[in-house]
Amino acid sequence: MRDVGLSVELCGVRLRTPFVLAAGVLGTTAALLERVARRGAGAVTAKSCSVRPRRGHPNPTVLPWEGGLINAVGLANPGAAAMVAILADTRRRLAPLGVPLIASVFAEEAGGFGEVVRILEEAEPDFYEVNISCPNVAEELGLPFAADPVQAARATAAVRAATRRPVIVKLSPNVADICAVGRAVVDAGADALAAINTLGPGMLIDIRARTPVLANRVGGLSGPAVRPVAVRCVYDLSRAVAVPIIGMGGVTTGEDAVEMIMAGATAVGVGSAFYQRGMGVLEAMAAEIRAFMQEQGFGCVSEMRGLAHGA
Amino acid sequence: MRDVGLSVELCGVRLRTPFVLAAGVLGTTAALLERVARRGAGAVTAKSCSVRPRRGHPNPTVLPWEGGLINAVGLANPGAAAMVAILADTRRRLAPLGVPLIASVFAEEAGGFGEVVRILEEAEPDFYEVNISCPNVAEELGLPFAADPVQAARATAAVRAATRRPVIVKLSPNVADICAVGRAVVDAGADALAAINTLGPGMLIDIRARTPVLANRVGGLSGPAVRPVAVRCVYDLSRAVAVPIIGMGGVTTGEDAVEMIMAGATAVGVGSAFYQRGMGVLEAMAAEIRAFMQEQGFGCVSEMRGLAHGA
Amino acid sequence: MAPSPHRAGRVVRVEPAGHRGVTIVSDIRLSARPGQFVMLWVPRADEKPFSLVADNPLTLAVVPVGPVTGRLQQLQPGDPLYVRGPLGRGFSLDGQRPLLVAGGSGAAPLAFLASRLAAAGREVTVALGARSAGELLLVERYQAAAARLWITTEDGSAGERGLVVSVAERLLANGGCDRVYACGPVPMLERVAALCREYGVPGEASYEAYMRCGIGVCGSCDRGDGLLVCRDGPVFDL
Amino acid sequence: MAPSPHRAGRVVRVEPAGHRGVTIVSDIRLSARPGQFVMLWVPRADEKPFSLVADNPLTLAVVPVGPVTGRLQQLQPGDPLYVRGPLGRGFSLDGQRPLLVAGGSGAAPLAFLASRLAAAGREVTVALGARSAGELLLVERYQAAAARLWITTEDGSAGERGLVVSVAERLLANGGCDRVYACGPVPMLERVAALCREYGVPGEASYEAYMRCGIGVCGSCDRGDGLLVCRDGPVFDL
Ligand SMILES: Cc1cc2nc3c(=O)[nH]c(=O)nc-3n(C[C@H](O)[C@H](O)[C@H](O)COP(=O)(O)OP(=O)(O)OC[C@H]3O[C@@H](n4cnc5c(N)ncnc54)[C@H](O)[C@@H]3O)c2cc1C
Ligand SMILES: Cc1cc2nc3c(=O)[nH]c(=O)nc-3n(C[C@H](O)[C@H](O)[C@H](O)COP(=O)(O)OP(=O)(O)OC[C@H]3O[C@@H](n4cnc5c(N)ncnc54)[C@H](O)[C@@H]3O)c2cc1C
Ligand SMILES: Cc1cc2nc3c(=O)[nH]c(=O)nc-3n(C[C@H](O)[C@H](O)[C@H](O)COP(=O)(O)O)c2cc1C
Ligand SMILES: Cc1cc2nc3c(=O)[nH]c(=O)nc-3n(C[C@H](O)[C@H](O)[C@H](O)COP(=O)(O)O)c2cc1C
Ligand code: FES
Ligand code: FES
Repeated sequence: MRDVGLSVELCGVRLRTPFVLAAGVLGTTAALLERVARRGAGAVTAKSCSVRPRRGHPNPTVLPWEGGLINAVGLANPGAAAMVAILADTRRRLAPLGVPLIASVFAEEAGGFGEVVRILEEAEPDFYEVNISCPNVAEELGLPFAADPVQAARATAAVRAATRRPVIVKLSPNVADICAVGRAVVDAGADALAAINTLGPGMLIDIRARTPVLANRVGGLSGPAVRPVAVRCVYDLSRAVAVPIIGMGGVTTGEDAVEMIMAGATAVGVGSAFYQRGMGVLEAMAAEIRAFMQEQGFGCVSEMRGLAHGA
Repeated sequence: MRDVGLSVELCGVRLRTPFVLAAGVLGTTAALLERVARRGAGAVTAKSCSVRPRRGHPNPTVLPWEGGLINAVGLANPGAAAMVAILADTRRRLAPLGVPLIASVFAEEAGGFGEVVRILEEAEPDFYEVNISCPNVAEELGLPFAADPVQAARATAAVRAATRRPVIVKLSPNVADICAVGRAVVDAGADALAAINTLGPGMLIDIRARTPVLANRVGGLSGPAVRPVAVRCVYDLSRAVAVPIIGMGGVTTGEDAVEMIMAGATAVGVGSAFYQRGMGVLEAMAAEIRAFMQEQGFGCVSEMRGLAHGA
Repeated sequence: MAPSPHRAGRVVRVEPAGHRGVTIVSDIRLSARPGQFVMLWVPRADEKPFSLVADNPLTLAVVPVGPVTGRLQQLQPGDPLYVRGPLGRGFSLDGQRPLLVAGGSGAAPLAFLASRLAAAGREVTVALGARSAGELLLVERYQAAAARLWITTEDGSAGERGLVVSVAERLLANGGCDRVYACGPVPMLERVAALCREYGVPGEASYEAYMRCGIGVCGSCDRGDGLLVCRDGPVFDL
Repeated sequence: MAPSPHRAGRVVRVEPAGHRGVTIVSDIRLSARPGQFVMLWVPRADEKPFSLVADNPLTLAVVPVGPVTGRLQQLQPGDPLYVRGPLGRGFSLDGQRPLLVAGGSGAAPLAFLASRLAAAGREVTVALGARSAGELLLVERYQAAAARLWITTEDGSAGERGLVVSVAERLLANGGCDRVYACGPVPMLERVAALCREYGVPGEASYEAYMRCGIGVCGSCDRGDGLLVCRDGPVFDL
């Protein structure tokens, strides 16, 4: 059998596997980020962080439902200063593994994105991911920046001005035209896109307690239920922009990852699948993707990229 | 045990059960509409129809996936003139059952909605439902009317001017702010809202065939995967507008229906659940809703309406 | 959690079926009842219903009538095949002394039934008809499974000249059959239904209708009485 | 396909547990391993982790330390209860001659383990400690399940004066125990771990950490070494 290679290149940085730990999942500590890196991640993303610490919403904040997860963590994070220490520690742990680190940043107004990046620069992350698409803080902050191309571009430009490192902008599926937002942030300097953040928002009501279950009432959906929407977003974006895309949303198996790649993704984000399949999920997916590539005669991941678009 | 009543009132019309057959599911012939009415529907909706016949998209047009269904039927219908005959036949069959008939209408531009309603008036349906939210004809027609409050209101006004019968407007979840659209169509004369039409759109790619599976490439999602989004839309709309709402999207069990009602729905649409549970689905759901009401001491469906909003 | 609803496989063998049709044997292993069908997907083209001639390995008999069947006609060993199913309600296996009445392309699902019934030790009688010798399908499969095989053609180019229903009537009149299974054009099915009533023998028939979803939601395949051919059928009691 | 992730039930009985705590017996029937926990939801307020004292019917022991535990304290028979679980990895049942070392509110999961092990016919030795008599929990349950029960309090208000770890050390030194199960504050667990190494006896301990999701995704409950208390634990090998 021909040996298959799983490595991919994202903005000139080599990832051992196409799997990227999605922001907000297990990315809270250096030890956890290292553990996920050792278990098969090509890159890991730390929890989104803002200039000041945020407590997030009261519990319940994350719940399983039949389609995956629903969450309204509310961007709990220790603030940028504390995050510098976590990121620096993580970088040290990841260096021997050859796994790059993505710092995810968030701010309450567009200009603030630059401020948090300027603080984090000290930790020298390999990438920044700009989270303009969290649907769980709408009550506090209104519609996410990603709902409006102009706002989205403004946040991107603020980050662009603050760093020379590659900038990934994370988009929301909860818009009528995701390509318009994608084009706007690429024009504003994004080196790559990540799609999608959580869908909805959605709501679960407990009919015996007669009340929404999440303390925040609504939360973003992730996991298998959102996969077809994520695949469509990646497919459409990859025609609309020329930058690489980290495709995510419901990817749970190696074949799901192939679907994302054929839709046009360069790398594949994995979050909720840690719930379904545990810490071994990326290793299992690597085996599945290899089996598929061998069955179909692919030698490397990039041969599959965008195939669903036809010749 | 206290006996529980399942009937509800929608715009002054009594429905024996809160269950409404969703548009586009099994609503193609009078015989099918009668059959669903006999099997427990409170009201039935005929397939969306346009002035001229439409062949719809080539197959595959409807596919099951793990979260429910994905479809891009493309509004196949025999045209308004042929629909008049189907609706009139259906009305005759439904009269002895006491099940009202909803005619669903669709047009390529806002003014056209009035034209199709004027043709259908001859069949005297009990309600009109205005389908401004089909996501499966975007390639042909661009974003649905429901993506824009102004367009949505224009389509509603056209129908309002063409009939004195109650008008339901069906909304799309694929917008950043569904309440803005809801308010606009109520201001334009809608007597009720239906929410939600299919989500997304989404895409399934067959990784061995290396191509999207639906002939239309993308299609709208329905079934269990969309339920939390539908519940959130109904919850938010019921605060934003004063008219009754037919809540739909993923309702599969009697307890799911209760969830919709507690979110604020007056009646509950059921579509994809016919796939999961077959022709007996509404009877099964009626038994489930009754069991819940008895367990919790509810005497009638309206006692549960909106309970999730608190006191 | 596979991205697609279709099972993928490959064509293993293509045999002629009558003058114009083909029997396609694949490497896809299903577990189905005779009378069930699959939706066969031709990527970037269309998806259409086909009865099973065998389930393991999946075998189809295709008569060319248009674009999709025309393309199936051209398949070569090794070509990919995509199917969704098995779908629908199949035949009962209740006939102890079954009579199978197959007209035209209705031969496909009854060939599957014949071999299942024979495997269960039943003595299978088959009346197989077509317009002409060239349109007779799956004759060898019936020969292998049937205890008695009666062939008719309307033009007399093979077997008895006449209609398959006439043979069925004769066999029913002779007695000895306790259940009739039929597949073919609707007028034929109606005549078989009348015979079943006349001779007091229970019958089942497989119907066709225009299908989209194949799973009982789109409403395309109403038989005319509100019954769905894809889900309530394609096999109905006569 | 239930709309909510929580199981709903009602409080059947509330018993005092020590001076300030309560044992809550519900009508919810779970099937769990000792050491597993549930997320208990107080609608419109919060959701927090609690160990099981028994699974069928679900029984919890709660010590008031803040808003949620304070409200649980007030529960009356008939009040509703909402739980998600059982979650996490529980204790093994491998100890043939087990020693259970419970400190403070660590008494809850080990009471469940004690009754499971006793039901399996094992001779259970328990060292149960607290700061004072009023903080001793579930004494009767331990009396019912344990072959030998050693009680310590730091102030000597009940049982022996001293630390539960000292008793554990004595028991290990005497031999006759082939597995240690521990639950209590982290410093206590560290001392028990050291004893296990010293005496060459395998040990398991249940840890606590701040939890949000309870299902291994949010990253709130890193034990400090990248292990998740909610999913890799709460029970870890010592
Ligand atoms: C339950 C069932 C089992 C079938 N089994 C077989 C079989 O074993 N072998 C076989 O050769 N054919 C079978 N058919 C018929 C087969 O589906 C059609 O021949 C095929 O769809 C024609 O497609 P086309 O593109 O070649 O021709 P088209 O030009 O698209 O159509 C030609 C004719 O085929 C029929 N047809 C077309 N589309 C459909 C559709 N979506 N659903 C049903 N009928 C359609 C119509 O009568 C139409 O006039 C079956 C049909 C059904 C409903
Ligand atoms: C696996 C596990 C099992 C537990 N079993 C029991 C039990 O059987 N009985 C019992 O009384 N308590 C148990 N606890 C502790 C219990 O979760 C806390 O007492 C409770 O969350 C306090 O909530 P509060 O609102 O009353 O107080 P708060 O004022 O919110 O907190 C008081 C203290 O409780 C702890 N705590 C608060 N929130 C959490 C949280 N989300 N996760 C973990 N700890 C928290 C912290 O130490 C905090 O300082 C367990 C904790 C864990 C992790
Ligand atoms: C519990 C949880 C917390 C999340 N927190 C963040 C976050 O802080 N920042 C962010 O950009 N995305 C966050 N996300 C979204 C994920 O990164 C990802 O975009 C989404 O979950 C879809 O991928 P999945 O289906 O693989 O989980 C979170 C998702 C979950 C489930
Ligand atoms: C196969 C199919 C066809 C549909 N056709 C229509 C339609 O013609 N008009 C319309 O308003 N909605 C149509 N819908 C949307 C449904 O009416 C409903 O809004 C949606 O499916 C969500 O409900 P469900 O999850 O119960 O199916 C269709 C849905 C399906 C699955
Ligand atoms: S083909 Fe769709 S209902 Fe039968
Ligand atoms: S509580 Fe969320 S990972 Fe453990």
